[in-house]
Amino acid sequence: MTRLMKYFSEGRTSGKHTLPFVVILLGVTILASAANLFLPADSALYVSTYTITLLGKYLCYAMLALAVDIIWGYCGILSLGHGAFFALGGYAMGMYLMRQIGDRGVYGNPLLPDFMVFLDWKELPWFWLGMDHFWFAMLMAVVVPGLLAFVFGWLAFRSRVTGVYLSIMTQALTYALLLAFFRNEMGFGGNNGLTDFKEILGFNLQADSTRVALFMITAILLAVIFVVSQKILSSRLGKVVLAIRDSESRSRFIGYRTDRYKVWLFVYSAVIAGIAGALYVPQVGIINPGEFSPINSIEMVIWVAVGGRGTLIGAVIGALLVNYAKTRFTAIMPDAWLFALGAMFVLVTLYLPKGLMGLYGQLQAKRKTAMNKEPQA
Amino acid sequence: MTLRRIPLRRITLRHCMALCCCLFGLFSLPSVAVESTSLDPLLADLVDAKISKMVPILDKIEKASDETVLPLFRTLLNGDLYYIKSTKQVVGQFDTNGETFYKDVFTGQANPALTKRDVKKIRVNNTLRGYLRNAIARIQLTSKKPSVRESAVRELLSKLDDDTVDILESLYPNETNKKVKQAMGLALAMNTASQTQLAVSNRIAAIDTLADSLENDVRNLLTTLSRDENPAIQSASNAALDTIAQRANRFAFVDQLFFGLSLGSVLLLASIGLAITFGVMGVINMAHGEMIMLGAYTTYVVQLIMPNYIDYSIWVAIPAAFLVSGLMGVLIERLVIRHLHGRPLETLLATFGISLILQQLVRTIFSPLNRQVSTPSWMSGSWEINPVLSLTLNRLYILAFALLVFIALVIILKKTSLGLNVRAVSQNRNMAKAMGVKTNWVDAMTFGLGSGIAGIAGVALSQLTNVGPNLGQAYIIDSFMVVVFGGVGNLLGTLVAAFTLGIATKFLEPTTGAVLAAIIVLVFIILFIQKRPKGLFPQKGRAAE
Amino acid sequence: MISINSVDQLYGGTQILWGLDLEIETGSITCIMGRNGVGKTTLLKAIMGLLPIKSGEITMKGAVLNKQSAEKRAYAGIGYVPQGRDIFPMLTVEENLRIGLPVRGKRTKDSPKEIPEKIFELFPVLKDMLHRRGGDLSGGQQQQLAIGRALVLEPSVLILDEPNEGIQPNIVKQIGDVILKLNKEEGLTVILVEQKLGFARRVGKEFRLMEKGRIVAADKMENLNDTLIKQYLAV
Amino acid sequence: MSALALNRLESTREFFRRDQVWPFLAPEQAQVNVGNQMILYVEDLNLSFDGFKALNNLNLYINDGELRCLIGANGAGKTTLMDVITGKTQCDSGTVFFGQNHNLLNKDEAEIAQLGIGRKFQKPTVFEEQTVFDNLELSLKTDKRVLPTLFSRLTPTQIDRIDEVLKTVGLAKHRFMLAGALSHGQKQWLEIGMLLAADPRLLLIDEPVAGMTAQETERTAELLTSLAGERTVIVVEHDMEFVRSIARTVTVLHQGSVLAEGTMDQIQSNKDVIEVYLGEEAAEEGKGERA
Amino acid sequence: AETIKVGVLHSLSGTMAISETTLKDTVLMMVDDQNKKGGLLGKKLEAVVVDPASNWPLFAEKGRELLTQDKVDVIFGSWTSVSRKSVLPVLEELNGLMFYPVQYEGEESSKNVFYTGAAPNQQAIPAVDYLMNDLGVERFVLAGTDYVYPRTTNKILESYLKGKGVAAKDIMINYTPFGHSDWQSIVSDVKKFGSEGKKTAVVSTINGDANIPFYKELGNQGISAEDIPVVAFSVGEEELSGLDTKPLVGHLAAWNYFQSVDTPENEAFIKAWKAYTKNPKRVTNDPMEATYIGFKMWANAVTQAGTTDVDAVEQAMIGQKTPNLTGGIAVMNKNHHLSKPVLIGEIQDNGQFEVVWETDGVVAGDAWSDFLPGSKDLISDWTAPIKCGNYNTKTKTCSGQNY
Ligand SMILES: Nc1ncnc2c1ncn2[C@@H]1O[C@H](COP(=O)(O)OP(=O)(O)OP(=O)(O)O)[C@@H](O)[C@H]1O
Ligand SMILES: Nc1ncnc2c1ncn2[C@@H]1O[C@H](COP(=O)(O)OP(=O)(O)OP(=O)(O)O)[C@@H](O)[C@H]1O
Ligand SMILES: NC(N)=O
Ligand SMILES: [Mg+2]
Ligand SMILES: [Mg+2]
Repeated sequence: MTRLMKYFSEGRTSGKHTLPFVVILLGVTILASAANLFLPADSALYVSTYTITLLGKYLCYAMLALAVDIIWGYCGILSLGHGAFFALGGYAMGMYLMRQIGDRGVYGNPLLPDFMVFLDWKELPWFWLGMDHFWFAMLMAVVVPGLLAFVFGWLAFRSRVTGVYLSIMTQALTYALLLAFFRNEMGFGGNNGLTDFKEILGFNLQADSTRVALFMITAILLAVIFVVSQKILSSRLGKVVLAIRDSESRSRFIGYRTDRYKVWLFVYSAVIAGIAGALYVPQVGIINPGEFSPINSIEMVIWVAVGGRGTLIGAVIGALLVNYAKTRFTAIMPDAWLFALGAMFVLVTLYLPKGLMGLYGQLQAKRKTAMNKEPQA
Repeated sequence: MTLRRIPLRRITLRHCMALCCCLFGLFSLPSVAVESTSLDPLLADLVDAKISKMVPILDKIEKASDETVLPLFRTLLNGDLYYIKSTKQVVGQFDTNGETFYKDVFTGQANPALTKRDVKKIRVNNTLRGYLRNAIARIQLTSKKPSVRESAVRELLSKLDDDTVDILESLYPNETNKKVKQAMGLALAMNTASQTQLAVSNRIAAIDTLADSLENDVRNLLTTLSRDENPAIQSASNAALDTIAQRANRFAFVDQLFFGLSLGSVLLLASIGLAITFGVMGVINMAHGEMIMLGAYTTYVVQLIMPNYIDYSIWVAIPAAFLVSGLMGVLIERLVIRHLHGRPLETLLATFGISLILQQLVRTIFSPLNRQVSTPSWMSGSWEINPVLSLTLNRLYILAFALLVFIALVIILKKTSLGLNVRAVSQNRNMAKAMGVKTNWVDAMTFGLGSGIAGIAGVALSQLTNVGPNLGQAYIIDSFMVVVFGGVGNLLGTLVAAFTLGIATKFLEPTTGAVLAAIIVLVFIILFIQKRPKGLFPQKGRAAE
Repeated sequence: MISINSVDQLYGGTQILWGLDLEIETGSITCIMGRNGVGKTTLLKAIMGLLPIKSGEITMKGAVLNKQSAEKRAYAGIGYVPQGRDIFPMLTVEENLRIGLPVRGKRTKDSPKEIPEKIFELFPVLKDMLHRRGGDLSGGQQQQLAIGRALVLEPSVLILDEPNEGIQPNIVKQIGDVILKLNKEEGLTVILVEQKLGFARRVGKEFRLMEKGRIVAADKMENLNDTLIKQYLAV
Repeated sequence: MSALALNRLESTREFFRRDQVWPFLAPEQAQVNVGNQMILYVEDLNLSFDGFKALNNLNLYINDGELRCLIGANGAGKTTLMDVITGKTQCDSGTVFFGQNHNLLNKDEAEIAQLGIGRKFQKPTVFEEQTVFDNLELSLKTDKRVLPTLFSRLTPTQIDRIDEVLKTVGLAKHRFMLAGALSHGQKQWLEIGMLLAADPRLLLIDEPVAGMTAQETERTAELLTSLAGERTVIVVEHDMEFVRSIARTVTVLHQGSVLAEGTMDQIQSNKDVIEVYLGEEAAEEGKGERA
Repeated sequence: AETIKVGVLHSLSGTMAISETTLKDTVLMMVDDQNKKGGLLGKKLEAVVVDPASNWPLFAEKGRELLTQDKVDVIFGSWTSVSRKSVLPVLEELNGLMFYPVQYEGEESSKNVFYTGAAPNQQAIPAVDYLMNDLGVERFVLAGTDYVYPRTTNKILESYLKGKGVAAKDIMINYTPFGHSDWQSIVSDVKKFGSEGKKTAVVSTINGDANIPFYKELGNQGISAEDIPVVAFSVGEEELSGLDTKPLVGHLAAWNYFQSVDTPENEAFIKAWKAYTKNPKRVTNDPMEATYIGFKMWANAVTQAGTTDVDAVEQAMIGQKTPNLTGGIAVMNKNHHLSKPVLIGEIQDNGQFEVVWETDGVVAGDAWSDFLPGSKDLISDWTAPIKCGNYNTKTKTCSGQNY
């Protein structure tokens, strides 16, 4: 029985990484923020606003990677369209920020965003109504991706669309949205998207303090989502999800309505992606249809694979690492960074089949066996 | 202004032979000794004239001579007419085997002493080109070749000025060739119909005969006539227009169908290699597009190597592209994919990395700019079935080519042991080994085959679109869509899916526009997959679960 | 024919076979028995070359097989009927059988293009199902297909891992007869893993008992007594 | 976690225990009407695959608490029948009722499983990437809807139950092993264990003793016999010895319909059965042993 | 700092690399050249190149990186409007300075950006004037890629054409997705539209990769320039270098620069470029000239201001004059747009353009179109007393300024 309890306290899906992760994440966040706000710019420890914004962006990507990992790593649903949920969340936030511009737009129109003025639109389309209220917009940032995920998932999982069929359909979904959002008629600013934001909840988006606050909020939400997801996945529901990944039909034969599990997990994941998108937009300052591009969605999957799918921490690490590498590579070797990135993907797949976390696991196992052996010898 | 056809581009099968002979004759066998001296002052004027003042001079030249002036007009039309700076004498510039040299336009006598420095180009613009075409046509009305005469008449339909009509009237009674006579009749009928001073009954009779024609010029004329003061003319014209519209619509449908088939053939070519690497082997091959790209670049390199044999370059490019992409495929398989057996999702990651590397590789080697791939002359132009229906030759060839590749592939997979072995390996690698299947070899060959076919697709695509580092990215999504829509692992499914999507898109486009059509097709696929979760041709049975 | 000398084998970190020795005589029918999970299947896979061994040596007619791939071993004359059938589910029955034809061609030198008729004589149901997908067959039919497929190879050594699983009684009997007949007429060497004593007794000439990855008893089949059975086969 | 938080969690959990908080939302008890002593009605079942009749006007009635053996030649349609009963395969025509009130043909696999019909597959299927323990936990008879599953927690009784099952199937030592690493026979046992943990009303067991040693076969026989009575068991097996040791009524399928039904002795002397299935010898053997 | 840093913000990978890599090289060449002349203010210039990888948000991030990490004094960058829109808030926040060298839809004027490419009135409007006046075109097909630049340009043109008495049914508008590659039906539609009796032309705002298949299809369906001329705003020498232009001879493009223009400045520039790229076949194009002009003006302005301080340079920029490569003098106006000549060229079989028409003098770039209802009353003037990019001449107010 004690062994059993031990198993439950440190079992496979249990959150032994959770506490260190949350501590490190929040610790780094607070330190970086303080360094940015309170240290003089010429101090050696000063963290520039550029870095803060960059970190904030990485954390959004980490959140997005979590979303992808939850359904891919744990439930085996490879979504090649998660960028769509991310972008929809982003658009909701973008619409709110756009409305906040008010009459400070280039045409000085108090009601209409600039792009509508120059397309000669006379009134706000219905789907823009209410987006000037922060909470309503934030609600939309989770409801719209969630609803899309629900409808899509409900259709697809109920019809038992699985495997590559599902993956390619998610890709088709995001691709269709990409084309649609490019159209000026859609009322989302076409290719230029939404940009030139001024303030959020009355705080100047340009101000360092606002940027730091956004960064901290992102970190906190990431921590919360991480912990909640960890809890969900280590509950029995998490086991069912793994069972579905293993053998969906067997799960049905022991009485689980797998389609419902998949739908809800998909919705959950889409909502996380939506939140990530909503946090991303004020920090990078623009949202446009490019975020729907299928390549983006594929990249997300790759972050997760690099970090190690099926572990939440792996997804986060993968997202941070790949994006950091991208930032560095594009600056160090602008002409050749794709070689480096491509090679990194290939090498990780070949030599780290379970991603970086798999490597960590192997090292752990080695250390354990080494430790176990010593006393015997 | 209406649409005229350009003789060179208008290759009806009938005309093709005749034209070739004609051109051959013009450039290499100047059979007529020309009294060019009479033209010399005019030519001197021409050399000095500003572009906007050239038409009257050309007019004089045309009047002052006969068929013998054709080479001059042609050379000018092609922008190859130069004059020697010192003497103001005109010469034609010719390119043979990459070398430029100059010939007397009339005698064809080469003038090896001239270099680029000695000559200056006589400029032409669109107005002038339009004029030249008509002039050439007028001259050709008396050509010995009936086919040349016919196209000359048709060329002139839109420019029926009094002069032309006079010439036609004088030529008409003596014309012996039925087709030419018909064309001339048409022109004269058009003239009759538009002459307001003629008797209404004559005009109506003329209009009635026009109803048989699909020529644009005729329709333009009828449209004008349908606004004629005389109600009888109006209704006759409208009736004629209706008849024409009905026929034209039928052809428009065929046209659209052809567009659909053509788009389908492109999709088929792009996805067929993937149907093997992904569909049969189960490798989520994100580098598939780059295999296509390599094929296209191979075409470019082949043309670079043999710039004087563009017409034959394709025949070298096809096997070369197959080899280049195929070998690259084998290399990738041996170095990477081989280690990922049983981990299909990881192949996505690795091949994505490979695709980035390959893209950057061509960017580094060939620059990020698009490369120019020329179309062989036998592939350019279109096959004009009638004035409203013409099929572009390159698309026609590509359609046939796609089907050929497909059939060849089916035969390879059905008739050799490779097809059976690869399926066995993909279903149970270990057991296949235990049955003596050389799995390593099979893997390499299959991946090589799929990649090689992608390379061949690249050759075809180089004829239609840009050859640049992004070429592959443009097709990868479509390719996956086609394979999945057709049903993974089913070649026939890929074929049907490609053509279905192609035709659907092309029938939607006119009403919805290209963007919405693309969206609608995507949504359709998503919904369709709900109905048939395993594509058009699903793998059925217990084992498929 | 085949000799196995102190073979060790591991799955990840756990060792399954421990210095296992086994000698298979040409023309023998050796029946390997043991409880679930003692490593019988593992042993057979190692012989077939589907699992790498950590140490030790496997030789066939004196030639060392260790480094040879499974397909080479198939060409060398080993036929394998795996536990769980492992037929190719999306191939038709005919295609399942055809897979082995190239090997057969090499081995019999008469390069037959057709599936030998005797397979259908043995398992007539396969003829009826020729164009059905392997995966659609019933369990027993699949098992018959798996045996037939191995026989196409014209092997000199036939490895059978619980070949009667899920097969109807009259065909079980028939399979026994076939094994005996091939052994007698063509000198086929047979390695058989079998749990059902009746069948093992009827067909096997030798027995080997396994426990925890080792051979713990070996003798002629007549000498398989209740003590041994109690000791090594009972739960 | 602090006591407060634990408290919170506890009360949240309490809140979501629908059976108590919202009684009207409590899962509908899968009442099976077993009037007529009959638990499974299979009538006029037809199913063909591309023209091949896998099931042909099949009629089968199973009494509540019965242990029924289903035998028949390879390809007779036994597994297919189970596929139809458990909702895996759609039939062309016919009716299948569980008790008098549950029409199984318009239910999906999960609903059928929740009604209390458990199945063991011919080829053992377990969750390979989960531990033996988790495999069993997942199979427990619990509320299997999404939210209850999310907030459910292993109770000590459930742990004991799993332990018990582990012991019964002899996998106690392998509790934390990944199921994928089990040998074939062990997987068979695990699957039987999963069936036990689910505590179903009707068990459909396809070839349970394939790959088992004689002694294990015996144990399985005992196990199945002990299950019958409270539960209804349908077993498909080709091992005649095993069938003989458990069977009361035996049904023989042939080419998709019932060829014979009766006691083991009747079956063994049935000419048709001998011809298409048993073979002279097996029949003789069996009789001999009995005699 | 001991050097003056010049940031280069052009995509070197992704879909826009095709166009933008050239501009990166142009800037590098100019920097080299300037350094050979001894740099500026006695300091060497140092180029800092980053790759925003055709990813729009990355333009903002990389822009911030250039300004805050690398502390560059000026940025040359962007091609697509969306990338400019993305980096714009960063420029305004950090008071950076950017030169944008590509023709665009207008409707913008930022204190921190100098627009050296053409505004619609420097390209589109003269082009349709030419079509109507010189070629007698009466029907127009406005074909474009489905995004803001074509949409806006077409809106402007539509309103302009209608003002000139062109009936709605004589205007056909068609949009296609980015990278559209199957032009069969559209070209065939154009052909039909063009064969209804009136002289027709296509005004193409088709962008980037889609052009090559478009022109190939035109050639194959036998639409010659005399039948239906196509005048393009996004097709230059660079794009043509990926094409066999023989079937396209006579189609048109409107730009402020063509490589073929015969002036000593241009000859020198081309020579330098070919030498710099070590490729005798490399071509030059309009955005390169725009980069060239921008760079020259910036260098002059820095010299004049004696500092690289953005505010000082910004003011010094206004009124800067630099010879165009095509002759004449480019002037930087108060609205941060240039006055430049407009040229129309016909495609030649050697991949070059032959100028067939040009404006008499230079045309001043208009930040706010006179043909859009929203911007009719707006002007931009960065000199005192207005000092505003969006100044409403009716209400006398200045809106939407972030500096
Ligand atoms: N893929 C694997 N990974 C890890 N361990 C494995 C794997 N396959 C088998 N094992 C372990 O190896 C041991 C031997 O397995 P094997 O399949 O050889 O047994 P067996 O003797 O054939 O049993 P059975 O009679 O049940 O078929 C078992 O204890 C099993 O747990
Ligand atoms: N999806 C399918 N497609 C085609 N044929 C099928 C399919 N499923 C089953 N069959 C056929 O139906 C018949 C009945 O199969 P089933 O598996 O029910 O037999 P079984 O009685 O269980 O035999 P066994 O004792 O060998 O397991 C077999 O001949 C099989 O080939
Ligand atoms: N500004 C442009 N061409 O996008
Ligand atoms: Mg075994
Ligand atoms: Mg069965």
